[in-house]
Amino acid sequence: MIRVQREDFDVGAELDRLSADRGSVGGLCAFVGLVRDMSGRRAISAIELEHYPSMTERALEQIEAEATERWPLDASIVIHRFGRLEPGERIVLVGTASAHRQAAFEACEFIVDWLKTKAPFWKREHTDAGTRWVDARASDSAALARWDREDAAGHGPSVRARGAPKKAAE
Amino acid sequence: MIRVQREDFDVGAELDRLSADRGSVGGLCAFVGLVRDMSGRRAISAIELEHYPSMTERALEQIEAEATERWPLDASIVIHRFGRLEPGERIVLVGTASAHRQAAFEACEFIVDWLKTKAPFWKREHTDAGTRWVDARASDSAALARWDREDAAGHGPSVRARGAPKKAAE
Amino acid sequence: MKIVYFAWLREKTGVSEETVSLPDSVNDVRGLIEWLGAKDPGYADAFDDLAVVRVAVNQEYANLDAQLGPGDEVAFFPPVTGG
Amino acid sequence: MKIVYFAWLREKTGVSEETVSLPDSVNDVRGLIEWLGAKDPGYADAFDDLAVVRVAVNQEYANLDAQLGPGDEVAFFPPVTGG
Repeated sequence: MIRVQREDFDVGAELDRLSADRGSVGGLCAFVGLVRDMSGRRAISAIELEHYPSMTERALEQIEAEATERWPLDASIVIHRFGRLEPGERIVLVGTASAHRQAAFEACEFIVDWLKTKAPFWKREHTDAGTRWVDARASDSAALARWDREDAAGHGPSVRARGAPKKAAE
Repeated sequence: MIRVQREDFDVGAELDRLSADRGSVGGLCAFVGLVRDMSGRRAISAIELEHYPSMTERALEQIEAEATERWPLDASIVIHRFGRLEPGERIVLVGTASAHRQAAFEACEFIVDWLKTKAPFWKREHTDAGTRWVDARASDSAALARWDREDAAGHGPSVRARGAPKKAAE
Repeated sequence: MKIVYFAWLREKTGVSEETVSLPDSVNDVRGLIEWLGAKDPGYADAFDDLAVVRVAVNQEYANLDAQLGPGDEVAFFPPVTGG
Repeated sequence: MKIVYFAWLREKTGVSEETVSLPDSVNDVRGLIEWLGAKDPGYADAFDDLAVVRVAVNQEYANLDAQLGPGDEVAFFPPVTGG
């Protein structure tokens, strides 16, 4: 499930829905992104999130489908807000449900890394020094690159893409 | 914060508390463990979780302190239930709050891996074939071993312990 | 063809959305950028450093060599900063 | 000394908690296990495979060589399965 909306969301209710009537779910992983109150040494009064509506939903659906293909997920949710948000407000929720906790963790982090580098949203910060568009961070691209598939080498997609030891738990 | 209790907990409210009045928090990661409805091909009617009260709280406090030392966390919460639980019920919540999403993810997964292999809880499953103590899984010990420190080799504790590429995001 | 601009590309061009008829000589993204830059200094400024410009054609990421046709929607925007 | 047992170790010994006075010859966990096993077949059965027995002394994980004194609390339990 994906949603792109101005309104806030209820994290507890959204996570409950992921496992409701799905008795095979053993673990949920969730990430909630929040507006921070500082940008360097400047206090942030608000941010504005602009997006590209006709591309956003399509892009989020693609990434959710890719996560579902790569990990054994029972359910997932991605909610991303746009518009004006103040410090402490929720920006994004990613939730994943699986029989296996490591699949839930990996898929959740994969979706978040992907959102940070591919989802067509742009943040503008308002501080007492004026407004500025937030620059993309090279570290976000590096984080996404961790997930590059190594199918050509015959490795499984999930644990190996992470570089974790082969003995790691499911 | 740690809590060991019979009662259920409110995931949304607990996560809200992690970021309340902490404007530096940019991301929360949470894991919720649930009772599954099947054990192999047997339907589970309930589980019972026994624990060692005087050791449990001390052990959870130690692991939370270790996570806080290894990752830049603003706050964390570990809630573990005991007693009789039915399929779909929540067993455990681990939540971590940080300025940096990767710290939140890693610390959360570290605590969960640790809980699975070190926290003194024991599960007994009730199915129509009777009751049995759940066996520990070797994969859980392997998952915890991923986090072994490599201080002696001069590597930083977090990203390298994971085996992730050195360029990975903070 | 429809063109949309976001974030500081929208501000530099002064346009959020426009419909243009391409000359026959323009048939890929690179050609479109050159043609737009020649029209107006605001566009030339927006496209000054292509390392920080991302392109989508029909809502999918595309590169400078992507072929364009009259019914396409082309989007120009900076590297994304959501999440 | 106080000894506590959990999960199937509690069921096999039939005891959840007991207070014992150790003979002088018993001064570590290994010695305690041998002494308990000699007392009763239920204990011998519980300690039959030490690979699946975990030990804590004063609420901290310990190994078979851990030294014991009269005021200690020793816990025996299987590998944990919480979380």
